[in-house]
Amino acid sequence: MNFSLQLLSGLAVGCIYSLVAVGFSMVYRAMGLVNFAQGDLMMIGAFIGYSIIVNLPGLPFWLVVPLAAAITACLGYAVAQSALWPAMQRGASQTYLVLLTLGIGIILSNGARLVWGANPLVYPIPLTHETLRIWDYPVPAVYPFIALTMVALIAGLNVLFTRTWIGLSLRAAADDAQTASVMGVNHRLASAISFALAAGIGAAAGVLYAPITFVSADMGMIGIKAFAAAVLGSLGSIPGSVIGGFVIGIGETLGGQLVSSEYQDSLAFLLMIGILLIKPTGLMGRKG
Amino acid sequence: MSTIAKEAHTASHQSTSGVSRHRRDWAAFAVIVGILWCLPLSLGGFYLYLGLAVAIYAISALGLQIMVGLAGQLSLGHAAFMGIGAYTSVLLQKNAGVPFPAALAAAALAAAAAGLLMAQLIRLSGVYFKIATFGFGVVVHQILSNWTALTGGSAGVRAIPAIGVLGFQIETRTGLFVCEALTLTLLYALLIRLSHGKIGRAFRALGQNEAAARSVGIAVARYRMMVITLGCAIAGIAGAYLPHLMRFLSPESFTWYESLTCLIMITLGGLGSLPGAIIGAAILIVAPEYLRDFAQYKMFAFGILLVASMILLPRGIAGAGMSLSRGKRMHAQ
Amino acid sequence: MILTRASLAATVLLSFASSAMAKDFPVGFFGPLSGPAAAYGSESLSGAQFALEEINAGYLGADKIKLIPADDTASPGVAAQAVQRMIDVDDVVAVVGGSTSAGTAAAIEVTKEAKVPQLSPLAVDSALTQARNPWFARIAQSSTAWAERTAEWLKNNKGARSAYLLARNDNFGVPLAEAFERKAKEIGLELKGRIAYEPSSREFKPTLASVASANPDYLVLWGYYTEAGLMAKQMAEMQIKLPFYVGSAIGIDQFRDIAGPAAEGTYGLLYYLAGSIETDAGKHFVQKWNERYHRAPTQYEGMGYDAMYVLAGAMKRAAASGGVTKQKIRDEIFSTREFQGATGPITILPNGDAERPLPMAELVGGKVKLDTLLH
Amino acid sequence: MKSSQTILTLRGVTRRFGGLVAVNKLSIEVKEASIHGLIGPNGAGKSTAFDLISGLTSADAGEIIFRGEIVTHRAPESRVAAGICRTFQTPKLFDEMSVLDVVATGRHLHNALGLWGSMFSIARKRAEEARTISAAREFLTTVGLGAKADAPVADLSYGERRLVEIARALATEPKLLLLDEVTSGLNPVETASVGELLRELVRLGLTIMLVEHDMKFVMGLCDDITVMNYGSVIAQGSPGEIVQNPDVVAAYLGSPRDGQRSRRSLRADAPACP
Repeated sequence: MNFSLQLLSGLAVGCIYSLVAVGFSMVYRAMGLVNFAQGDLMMIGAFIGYSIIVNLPGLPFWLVVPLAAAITACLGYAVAQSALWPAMQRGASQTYLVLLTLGIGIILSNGARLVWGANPLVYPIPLTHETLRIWDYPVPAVYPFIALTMVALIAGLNVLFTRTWIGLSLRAAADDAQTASVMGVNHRLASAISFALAAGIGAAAGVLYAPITFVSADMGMIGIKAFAAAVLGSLGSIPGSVIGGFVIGIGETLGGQLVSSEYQDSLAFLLMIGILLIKPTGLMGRKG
Repeated sequence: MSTIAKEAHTASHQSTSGVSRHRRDWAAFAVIVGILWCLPLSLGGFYLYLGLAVAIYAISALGLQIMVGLAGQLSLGHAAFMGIGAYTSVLLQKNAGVPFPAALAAAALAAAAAGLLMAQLIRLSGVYFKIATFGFGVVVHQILSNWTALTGGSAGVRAIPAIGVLGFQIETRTGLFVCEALTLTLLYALLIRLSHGKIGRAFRALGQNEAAARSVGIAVARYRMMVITLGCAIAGIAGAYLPHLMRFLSPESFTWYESLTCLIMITLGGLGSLPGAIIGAAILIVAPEYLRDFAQYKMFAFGILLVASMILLPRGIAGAGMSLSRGKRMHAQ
Repeated sequence: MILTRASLAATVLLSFASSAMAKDFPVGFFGPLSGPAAAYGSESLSGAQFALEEINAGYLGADKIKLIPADDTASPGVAAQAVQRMIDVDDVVAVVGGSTSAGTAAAIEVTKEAKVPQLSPLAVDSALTQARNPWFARIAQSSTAWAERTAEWLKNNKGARSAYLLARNDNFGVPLAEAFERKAKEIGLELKGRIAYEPSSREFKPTLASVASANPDYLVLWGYYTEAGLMAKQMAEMQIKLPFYVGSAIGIDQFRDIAGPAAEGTYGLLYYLAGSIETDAGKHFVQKWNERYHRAPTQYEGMGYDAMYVLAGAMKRAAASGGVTKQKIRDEIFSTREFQGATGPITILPNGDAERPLPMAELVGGKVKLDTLLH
Repeated sequence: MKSSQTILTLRGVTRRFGGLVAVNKLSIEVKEASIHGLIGPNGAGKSTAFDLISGLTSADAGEIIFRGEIVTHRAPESRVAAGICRTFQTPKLFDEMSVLDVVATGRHLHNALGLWGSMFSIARKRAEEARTISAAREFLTTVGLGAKADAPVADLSYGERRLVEIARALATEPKLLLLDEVTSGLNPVETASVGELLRELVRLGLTIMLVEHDMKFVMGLCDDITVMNYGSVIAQGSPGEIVQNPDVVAAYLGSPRDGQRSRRSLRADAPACP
């Protein structure tokens, strides 16, 4: 009983890590960029979700998620167009780009603290504290939302990447920017759209995570663990990111009990370093 | 008219490289070291305290600068190595009665060894290295907090002994400052010398294009190890001074935020510039003291400062200063 | 011309003379005003400022206190630097602070060196008063006292036979857990287990599962309100029903928000609970605060208020017995006996710790209800 | 040419990427002080061959012998020390250095001072640095860019970047110079002067290997040519023999029917479309 409950919450947290990790991977593929602001975009999404709930009481939760995601995606689009693209066009080094995204992350998290305050916020909706009973198991009411969103987003991304012209050009741009530009794809637009999509997915993860815990400006630190998830599942691989998220989510939940809760924070990174030592390109890496 | 323009042209070119670049670096050295020695000592009091803090973070930033700015090895766990240096030095002085100079050397060695371990253990390149350095920082912080028997755990270490050099006990702030400023001056000079020769060029080549560096015979893996070890050793030296300033040592001084602050210092000052690292450290330590009323905006302002300086001054304050002085010289001609 | 110069000189002299009669004493305040721990610093600061308005309206005669606040972001390095600056630049006669144990631990080394009296409203780590700094005192209960009262109350008032201990792994949680464990052994309260968790943890289900399988009478937590809230919530999700002691978290709104209905029935020993102090000073404070803010003061606001008053009281006595010097202020702080504060009568012990009544409370119907006032 | 001693031998060198065989049993002999061209359509494995010779990738099978020594699995830096140096398809310089500094990096292996030496031995360091700088200036002058020594790399034109890259490679004092598409992006005048330069270098005893798409340039310059297609050698010989080789005409220049298309790809190096 307890074991399956823990497994379930490991899966739920794993879903959150997965979604943020997918965002990391998308941006990495489309722009060759390690986006350290991804976790902070998730945090902003969660805060925007809070403002939506407070200002539009009665709006069903399944509408709050896409709405917050859309608003955050717009923010992501603006960030990509105004700050990241000029630097990339100048051919700035990886170091420079990583520092730039770190800076954007600092602005987002401390800006959020100024806008929404330093105290943690809790979504004032019943969902936050409700528990469902599924086959006699108590399940927090938000878990079905997480599972549904996860499935919908992964399916949606799959359709987007394989069936639509946007996805095809994004993939082309991601695989070979030069070829893509010959083929007439606007790399700048493709990059910005990828970044915006990643921000939106991150925001969805933030809104879904909020009812499990609370929203606070330092929530972006979850993003760093999600980054470990993306890396251990092979950065740039969408299925790899999903698997990586589950590995870290479940690993933390079960590992925290097996090892020692004092070192729970290190666990994600030790898992990552361990897996990379065995398989240097991650679980789903193509080259061995 | 045309000859003047031509002269101006060659002058501007000469200032960008070769012997005159060396001269320029030493001129910057003279100015910065001059300010370092004169300002805090003559103003005294709290300015001396600020000078102590600036000197420590300037040393640490220099170490990070050669790693990140020069050789392109982005480390997100720099504070961890300061922590290793701080604990090594304090525990040796306190528990084994080791004199400060030896403890300082041990701090540098311990941090260098940890850096080497990180670089060896995580023999990863690019993206993987970056996230691994972050993870390393987290792990070190957790060890410092949890290995209570050795480090005193999260309660920290107090009653830090005074620095003893050759039998003298340095108990005044001035004395401590002289030690720190000497260390900083010496390290800065050595790093300038290093940056001018073969090794410095190899570091820069490694940071700017790894494949090209390899193509001219630079043993990339070896130089990467070298620069990481060196950068971490310098962080260890900075760390060894920190508890003597604060008279207290706690793992909370070596968190991710401290690592981030060091990164902001070198970026704001100018990636790849040694004087930039020192200027950046001075700004990030001193500025908040004069903006105390806006304390809650501090990190927000740092973020804005970081992004704005990267977009507007890609070469940082040091780079902007250099091109400004070059422009002036052209006008003067 | 000469005349005007002379009159100018006279004015200057006069202003000097008047300032010699009525002095502005600079007093420093530090605590986290930004960052995740901001609530502790900013609430105790607003309590201190509230007290200051009353004090500057004649409590010290013509003298006034000028409060110089600084943000330490709960970081030891920043705290040390901020306090150093107050002493060096602002020449403060005393320092009120800090609000977290880590920041305070760094600051006491500075005040010790500079020989400036320091009075902390909130820091509880018992190591602070064992650091042999004769200049440091606090009105907050030491972690030892806090944990011991709790253990005794569990055993004697609640008839508990066993407890399980969870502690935030930092110098707030660990000393409390250690003191609790010692006392529990002494009075024969069985400890079924003790787990320290990382301050950034948000997933406690594995830990709570271990707790549940040990089946203690009480679960005792020494941690921050965010963790307390999440634990209560996750226990409810896992359908673990255990009496839960959460320390001072019970008095914090965000704890109740995060835990939701699961907060009901939790216990906590607070720094201070508005309405629990029946003295004149206690009633006066709550009434005045209500008039101004239309709500009851929080525990940290109460502590900030009293810290300011204990210091002002010491300064008043110092002024009466010769002069307000740092040494004198220090001596008078340490001779504080039964000072009638808003949070109860306060006595400062020779080692700098305080004796003060502590309210044990229970959350009933969403309201914090006094269970017992522990003396 | 007067010397016909072999300086580089490739024997059955193979390199696979996953299922793809990028280079298949490649065997080449390069004569000392000659210019050897390596040509073939896109994806023929020419650049991989250069990577194998310079050590940027390692061979799965076969042997690479340079001046009598087996270097198949040596690290790139040790091959530079042995005398192999290369340039890249798109010039890879150090974008934040001055031109002179870029060329000075080529002197890396000719300098002896290590970490401690660079910091502590003042006189030796000064002498070494002076030698390095004057040597770098000399090599810059060789490629005709002496006047640009102090310019930042960022200010250079594309053609100048190529020349700086060559100067940097020359500064390592190689015995064998590998030039990857040295004329692409150059105008006819620049191409001609590069041709002149290469001839002069060979006259001084250097051996050069070229990967090239400009057929006129290759045919006019090379002593020997190896033609690759799909990772394998399809022809080897003098320019005269290559032009008349029917396999080359069929595979590389394309059959007369679709000659138009292939000829274009041969010159302009259009991107490989899937």
